Amino acid sequence: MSGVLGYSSLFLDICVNISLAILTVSFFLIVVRIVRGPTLPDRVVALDMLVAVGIGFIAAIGVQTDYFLYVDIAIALGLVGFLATVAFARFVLNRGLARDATIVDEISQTQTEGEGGR
Amino acid sequence: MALTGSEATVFAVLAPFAAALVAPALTRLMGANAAWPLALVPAGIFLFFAGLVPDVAAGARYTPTLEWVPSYGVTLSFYIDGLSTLFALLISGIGTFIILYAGGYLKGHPHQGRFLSFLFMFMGAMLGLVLGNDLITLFIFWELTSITSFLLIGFDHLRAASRRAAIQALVVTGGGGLSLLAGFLVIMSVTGEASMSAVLASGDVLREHALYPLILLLVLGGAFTKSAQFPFHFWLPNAMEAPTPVSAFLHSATMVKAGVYLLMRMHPVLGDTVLWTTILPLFGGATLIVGTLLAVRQTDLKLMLAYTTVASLGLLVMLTGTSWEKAIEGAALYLLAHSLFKGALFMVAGTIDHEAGTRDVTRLGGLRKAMPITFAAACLAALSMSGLPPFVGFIAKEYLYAGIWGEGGVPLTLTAVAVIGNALMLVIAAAVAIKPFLGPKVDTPKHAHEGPLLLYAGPVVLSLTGLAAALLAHDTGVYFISPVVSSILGNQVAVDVHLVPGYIGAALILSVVTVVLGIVLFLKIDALRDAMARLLAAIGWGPDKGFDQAIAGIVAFSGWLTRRLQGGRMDVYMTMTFLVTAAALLVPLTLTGNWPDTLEMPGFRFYEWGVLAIALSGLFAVLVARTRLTAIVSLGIQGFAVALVFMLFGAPDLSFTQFMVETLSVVILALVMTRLNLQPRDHRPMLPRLFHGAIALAIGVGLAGLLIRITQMPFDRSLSDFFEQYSRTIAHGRNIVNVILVDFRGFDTFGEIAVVMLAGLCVLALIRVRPTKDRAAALDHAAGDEALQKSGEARL
Amino acid sequence: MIPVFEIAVGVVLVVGSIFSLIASIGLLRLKDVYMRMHAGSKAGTLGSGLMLIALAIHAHQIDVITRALAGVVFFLLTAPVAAHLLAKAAYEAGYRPCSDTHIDEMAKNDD
Amino acid sequence: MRTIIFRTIAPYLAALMVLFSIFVLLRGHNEPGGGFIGGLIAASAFAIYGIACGVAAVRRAISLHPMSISAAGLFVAGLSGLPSLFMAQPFMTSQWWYLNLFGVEVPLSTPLFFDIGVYLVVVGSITSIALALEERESD
Amino acid sequence: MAASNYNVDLSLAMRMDPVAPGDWLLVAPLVITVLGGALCLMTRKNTDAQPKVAIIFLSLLVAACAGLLARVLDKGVITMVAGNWLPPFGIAFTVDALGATLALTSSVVALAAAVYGIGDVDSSGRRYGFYPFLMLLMTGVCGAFLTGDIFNLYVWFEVLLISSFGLLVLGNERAQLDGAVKYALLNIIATTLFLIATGLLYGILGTLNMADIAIKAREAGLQGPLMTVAVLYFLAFAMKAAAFPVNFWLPASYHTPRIVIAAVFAGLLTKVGVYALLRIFALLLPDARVALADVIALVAIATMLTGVLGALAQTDIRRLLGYLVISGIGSMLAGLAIGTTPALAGTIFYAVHSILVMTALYMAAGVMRGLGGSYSLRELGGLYRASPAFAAVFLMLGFAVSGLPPFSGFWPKVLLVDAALVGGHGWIAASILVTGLLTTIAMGRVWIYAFWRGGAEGTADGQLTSVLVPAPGMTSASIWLPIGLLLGLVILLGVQPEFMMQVSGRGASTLTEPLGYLRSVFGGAVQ
Amino acid sequence: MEGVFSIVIGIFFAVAVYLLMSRQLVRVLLGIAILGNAVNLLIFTSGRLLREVPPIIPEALQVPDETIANPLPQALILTAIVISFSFFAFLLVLAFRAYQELGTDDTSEMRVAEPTGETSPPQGY
Amino acid sequence: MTSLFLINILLALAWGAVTGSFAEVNLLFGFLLGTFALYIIREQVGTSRYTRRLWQIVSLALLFVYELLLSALRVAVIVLRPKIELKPGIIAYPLTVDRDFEITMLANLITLTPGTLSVDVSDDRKTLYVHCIDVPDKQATIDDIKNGFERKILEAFR
Ligand code: NA
Ligand code: NA
Repeated sequence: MSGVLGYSSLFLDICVNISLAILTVSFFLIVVRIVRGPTLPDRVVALDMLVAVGIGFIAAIGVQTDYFLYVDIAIALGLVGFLATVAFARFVLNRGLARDATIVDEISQTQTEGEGGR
Repeated sequence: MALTGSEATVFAVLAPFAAALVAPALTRLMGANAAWPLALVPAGIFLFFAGLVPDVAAGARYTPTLEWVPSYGVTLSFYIDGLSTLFALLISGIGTFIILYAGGYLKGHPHQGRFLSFLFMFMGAMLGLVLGNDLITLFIFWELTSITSFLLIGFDHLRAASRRAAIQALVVTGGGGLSLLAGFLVIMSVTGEASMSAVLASGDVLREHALYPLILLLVLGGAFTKSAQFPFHFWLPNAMEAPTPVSAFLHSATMVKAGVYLLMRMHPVLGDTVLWTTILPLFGGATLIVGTLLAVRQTDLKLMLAYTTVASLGLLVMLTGTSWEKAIEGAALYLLAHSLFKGALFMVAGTIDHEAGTRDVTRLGGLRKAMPITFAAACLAALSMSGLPPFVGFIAKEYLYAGIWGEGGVPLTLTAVAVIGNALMLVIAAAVAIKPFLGPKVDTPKHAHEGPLLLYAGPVVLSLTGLAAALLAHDTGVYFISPVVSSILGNQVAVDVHLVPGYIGAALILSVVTVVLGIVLFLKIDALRDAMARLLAAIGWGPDKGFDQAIAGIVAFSGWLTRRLQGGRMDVYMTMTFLVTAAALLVPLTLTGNWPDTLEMPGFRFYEWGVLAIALSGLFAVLVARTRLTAIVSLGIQGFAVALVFMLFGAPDLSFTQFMVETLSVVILALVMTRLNLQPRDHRPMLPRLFHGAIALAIGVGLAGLLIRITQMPFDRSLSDFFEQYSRTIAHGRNIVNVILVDFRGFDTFGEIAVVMLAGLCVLALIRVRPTKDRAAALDHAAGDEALQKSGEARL
Repeated sequence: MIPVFEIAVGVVLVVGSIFSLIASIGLLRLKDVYMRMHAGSKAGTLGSGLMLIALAIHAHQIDVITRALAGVVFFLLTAPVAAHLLAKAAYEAGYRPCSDTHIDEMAKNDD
Repeated sequence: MRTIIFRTIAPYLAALMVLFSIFVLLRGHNEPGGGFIGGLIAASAFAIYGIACGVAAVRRAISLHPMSISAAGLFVAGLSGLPSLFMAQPFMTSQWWYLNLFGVEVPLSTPLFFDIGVYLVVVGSITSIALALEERESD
Repeated sequence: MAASNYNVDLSLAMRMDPVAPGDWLLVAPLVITVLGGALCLMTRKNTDAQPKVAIIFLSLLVAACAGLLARVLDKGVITMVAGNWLPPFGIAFTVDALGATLALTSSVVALAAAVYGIGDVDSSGRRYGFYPFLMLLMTGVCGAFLTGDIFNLYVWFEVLLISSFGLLVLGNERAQLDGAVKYALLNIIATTLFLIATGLLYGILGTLNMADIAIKAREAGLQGPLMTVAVLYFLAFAMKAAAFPVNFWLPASYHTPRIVIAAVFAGLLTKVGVYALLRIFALLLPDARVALADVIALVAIATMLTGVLGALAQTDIRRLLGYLVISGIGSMLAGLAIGTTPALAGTIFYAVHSILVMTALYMAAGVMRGLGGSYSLRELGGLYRASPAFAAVFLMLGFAVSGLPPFSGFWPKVLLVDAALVGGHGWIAASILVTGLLTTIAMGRVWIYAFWRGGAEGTADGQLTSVLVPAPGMTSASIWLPIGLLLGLVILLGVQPEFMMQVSGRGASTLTEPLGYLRSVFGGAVQ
Repeated sequence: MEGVFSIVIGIFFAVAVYLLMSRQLVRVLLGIAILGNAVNLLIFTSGRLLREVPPIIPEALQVPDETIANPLPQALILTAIVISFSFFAFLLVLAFRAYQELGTDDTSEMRVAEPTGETSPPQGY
Repeated sequence: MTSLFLINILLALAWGAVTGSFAEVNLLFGFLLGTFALYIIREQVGTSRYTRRLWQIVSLALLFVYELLLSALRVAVIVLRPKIELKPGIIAYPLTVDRDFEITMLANLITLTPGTLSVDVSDDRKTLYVHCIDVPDKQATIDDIKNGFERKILEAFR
């Protein structure tokens, strides 16, 4: 019994580390998207993703440390993450309607490049 | 404090201030006639001090004292001896007639009450100055004379010349006052005494102290400016912008003598050194010559008198500066004489101006018939000024010649200076007192006739006093001159004063020479005047002009400097601030040798490295963002990473809050940015970019180094141990951080929520309150933006 | 701690994180913002939801489980709304789908 | 952003968030949370509600002016420090009362009231900021 | 205190003896202003009631501060720890003569401003927080003066800072917003530096209580990084105090808000910075003060001179006054540079004087605007004829700020020059004196242009051209009472300075001989 | 651990300061936000670091039985975060209003309070 | 409906307050108790359908999860392909449902459906614009939705 217990704990430990590693990689991919853009909505989508992955990260850390109080943090992050996305959506919309120079630039650039950008 | 005897001095000093309060109301009530009851105040003061004269002459010294600022050792104390008594008598005595004269001179003037009030304040200040024993008290009255004379000189304030003269007097005498303050403070610290009487008793302490030159220079700075010594003489003639009663009082009899008073007062402890006997005669002599020469050049009666006042002050300083007993006797006599004749002559000049409408000597003549009493008074005063018998001016001149001549050597120069000066003085006396009255009648702007009693009472009494003082020479000597000389010399002496010289000595010969020279010069006065005018034109510059240039220079310089320092550009302010910050970090770190020398490699887990790397890449993203919109979105990354850091290092509450706050910051940023219409690109030229980068790097390096150094030191965790110990056991909370927030350190939170509330209110005030004007233009700018957004909202 | 639960937690965690990774890759590889939203709102939400469930299983406490489940429900509720708002905003702001997009029926009644 | 989709779902979200915020407030003394975080969550709820359904709806929902709520919070927090005056103890010394409600012991304490004050201040202030930014001119 | 279910010796964590009701005066200023401010805000729509509420509460504040000062003079330094936790664990409020005096002076100024605000602040200004801002500004100011905890000091700094932001932008005129941007950003940098230094200090000493810091810093010496932290503190508070060369924020903003607000700012804000410098460098880190004495002296001299020269360069009276505020800060720093008890007493006296006179001068500037229609020295004129009484008021204030007797500015100047000369700091003494002279020139220029001259620039000699139509309300008691009150104090301090001398001396000696302060916090065991 | 943290914090400060010296108000505000984080991390590190042991006493205990993360800096930072958040919100809105009224977010063009080309002070008497 | 839900929540809170524990289990218990209470008084307040609705909401939530799982897998398949060749498009979907709640439900479900994302609802609420990550045949996609989610929603809520 204790042997199985030991192995399962080790398995969990490895799994947590694997998932933390994967999430760290995800973080970097998302950051790359935020830096590269090329458009404002792209960055906002990436930021939204960052929050989602962050929630996963918190959960993984919670499993690793046995501190379950991190659940609340994850929930709160989800809540305000949504609010942020909403606010950014509004932001994009209003700036676009106001013909913001930055956004106009971005749109004309993506059009000349012929695609949404890479 | 008794109402009689020396103890009542404080009332004598404060009485004029009380009168100053009453004067405006009384004047409103009684008009010009208010001068009569008001004059009772100085008259009473005069009588009070007159009552002290016999005792003082007998050698009595009084130091009536009142507690004032005990914790700083300042008392309201007065020093009554021969010198201060004579001054007090002159101030109150002449003051009585000045008040009367002012009543007549400014009759019907809408601000006569205010004027009298100023005069009284000045009188009180002057009394406090000459009587002051405590050095700080003395200084306060000293400055008060500057302040009140500022108001008096600028009385005719609609004229630029008055304003200029007033501020000039304030700046010159006030500036000198600051020098005097420093001098007094050094004297106090050197002697350990706070009162004049105690300092005077300190003997050679000051003279032998290493700081003596400094002390002397500081005191002279005060005395020379106040007494208009060359090259600070220029403010005095300009002060003639003041109404004539002021000129008569301040600029002849009293205030300008404050400097002389101070020199005489401190002679026992500061005088009779090489420095003293070099500087004072030098400047005094120069002032005498400059003053008389400039006086000759004038045609305005008041200006002529003013310059002779300068000259007389120079003479007094010169005499005091010799430290010779005989010369000082002469100085004492001349002090008395000058006050009497100059006060009288100024009033005469004022009366002429008042009655004839002009003070220009070239436009006056033949007034003797129209103004006989004034003419008589003028003659008497002028004779005294000319140093002719039987007036006190004559005695003074005899004594001072005797004083200088008697010593031989260098005095030859001084004697020459004195003779020339006195001769020119005679010229002026003749020009002022005789020229307007004699000769054919000249048409004047106003039809001249004798002024009222209020106007001629002063000149008559003062000039007669000059005569009486000479006729009663012996008593003058016993009651006034001997006590004064005793004070100046610091030991009891008896001066025997005679109207008729008991010898045919050098002094008499010099007097004769003076008179002859004077008459010759008077006959050549026009030529002399032209010569002076040409000379001055050739020089083309003087301290008076220099004053204007100095003020203009200071103002222009300050404008230039301030525009450099406060250029109005925020980025420059920031850069400067951070430059200083960088220095504040790097310099002490380097000087105290506190840069860390080791850096241990931490056992971070890979995801911890990862989170730090994300934080840095977030910073990088903000830095490289080409548009502000991109930068804003990128800002989220580092805040997010910081929250993860808090979570990984045992701070769930922090992490919680950081997530919330960071997101809400971005939300508010987005809500705000929604309405900003920005130009996309950020242009910062390369050079500033490098410069800013260097500063930023320096601050980063400094703080990092400091933090590494600090965290390498052992740490005292006792506060947190306490919190851990009692968080649950006493404060009933398992979340220690929260218990700290609401209990252990609840006060911080108290302030913190006040900040939160205020921030909300600030934002409300910012958004809701709209400016009253300039609004349309500003709104125009944002209007297109707003309109588009409104249409956008409708569609959502 | 029952070993089955530990293994389940481990598996769910890894699966969840893999979904997150896929979403991130999608975010990086897909061509325009609308397509990237597909990745984020589906794989991303699922990934974080699964991991939160893993934590709930691991916690073994009913209050944590209910909270974690409430959190998951919340994400499911918000994710599509967020995607919708963002897509709509991007479109109305003028960002057009990439050139591969062969149908755009929103463009027709745009004006 | 008054799309049907958002407008329909926002009230539920907001209600849930307010509930969650109160939960976070009340357990703050023992677990992560407390008045500040709770207040922020509640303010976020009102922000979402406001963005979706308009500022007027939020104002109706909270009926008081948010700054008044904030001020009331500060007032409550200030008052919570005063009871110790009557116990000859310094300002803000915590006082605990154990009320018996229907057989259940409910601990009430001045730190709790203080934390509630914090909560109200934060809700009021942040909501006020969000609403002020949301709406244009008029009051 | 409820019974604990865990056996714990309460006396190890808390003070067990009852607290005298009089000690509650320590926190009374905060409680009064916070509750009053909250009350004002809760009734913010009732714009007529607000001034009354504010004046009642601020009068209470003045009474509380006066009572506190009396108690301190009677009993020496007193301490109260919020929450009853033993120091250094709880936040101690420790008040000595320095803190109590400054709190009292500030509260008088606030009361004056509240009264002046009746006429100067319109209903929109009231509705959007003038009175709550003013009262909570006083919370911050009093909290800063009274607290004995360095982090708590930071919190009160922030309270007063955010209140000042609110006051500064009230009205939203374009210049206000421009000024506020600079004011806010630079001040936030300053408080951030303060916070950085405090965090680092905690990292070094492991404590936040001021008395505890004083003890531990004396043990630690300056060998380690403490010196650098001290320099950071100096920079932070020098910025707050608007010392050269980090005072950009003040001239950029002080002339922009409503005049009553500028008056409060001129009186209070910079002095809190000076107070913090005194507290930190005289009490907490005296070794650092000695090490930095020359730097402080240099900063002091530069501040004095650049300040007064700045004043000479101005056309706008408000900006001129702003530079005079800066110049005064230089004089106060001079006392810190000298560092002896008399010098510090001079600084304290000067601070009190400066609070009163600068506030009164700004209020007077408001009257000048009301009478003459402008703040510009080019456009003003004829005020002497327009209102001789006001002219007298202004003249006295002008002499007071120039340090001339018999007004409040004279005594601190004498104290400082005296201390400088005794301490061998000739340059400081000379600078103070020269600054006094230049200030006289600056104020003299204001006087001759705005008051004596017959009208605006270019008025013919001897002519009275300005047509003076006083703005409405210029005769109301709400304008004259506060100015009269402040002027009365300015004169009183000049004519009867003994009380202030004693108090300053007490405050200064607590700084230089801190045993009483330390014992008040930790009891008699402190050596 | 603290050493590496310190370097990261140094970079935070450097970036914040660099942004603060910018002429665009928006970037300055971003600098303020980063500066706040930098300071919080500095205080956090200054109180020494400890991995993963939150200062929360387990249900079963009265006092912690192991070394826990230093709670005091956390409480200080919480206060600081709240304050800097409040200030940030204010600054944002201030920048917005300044932009509205002054028509720019370039601080070097904000010259209403201190106008360019100020005339020299009055001279004469 | 909404008001009843809020009343139910209030009841749950009241329960929490009364029992002195705001632990979520307790609140959940309180919520259930409240539901029961509302069920008891259904005749007075007309809550007969409330409890049934509640169950349908829960079942729809489960549907969400299921669709989400499928969708995520689909995305995974797409993005992990070495070369991504897609024919994305935005199509106009004619709505049958017309109530806010139903439209919202449908839109959200569509977003979580493989390869589709609701972009907007037309002002007249007749059209739902859907972005499809790969839409070789427009009508097939529309039919999928018509017969899938929309029908289920109509069944559940009508
Ligand atoms: Na989300
Ligand atoms: Na999502």
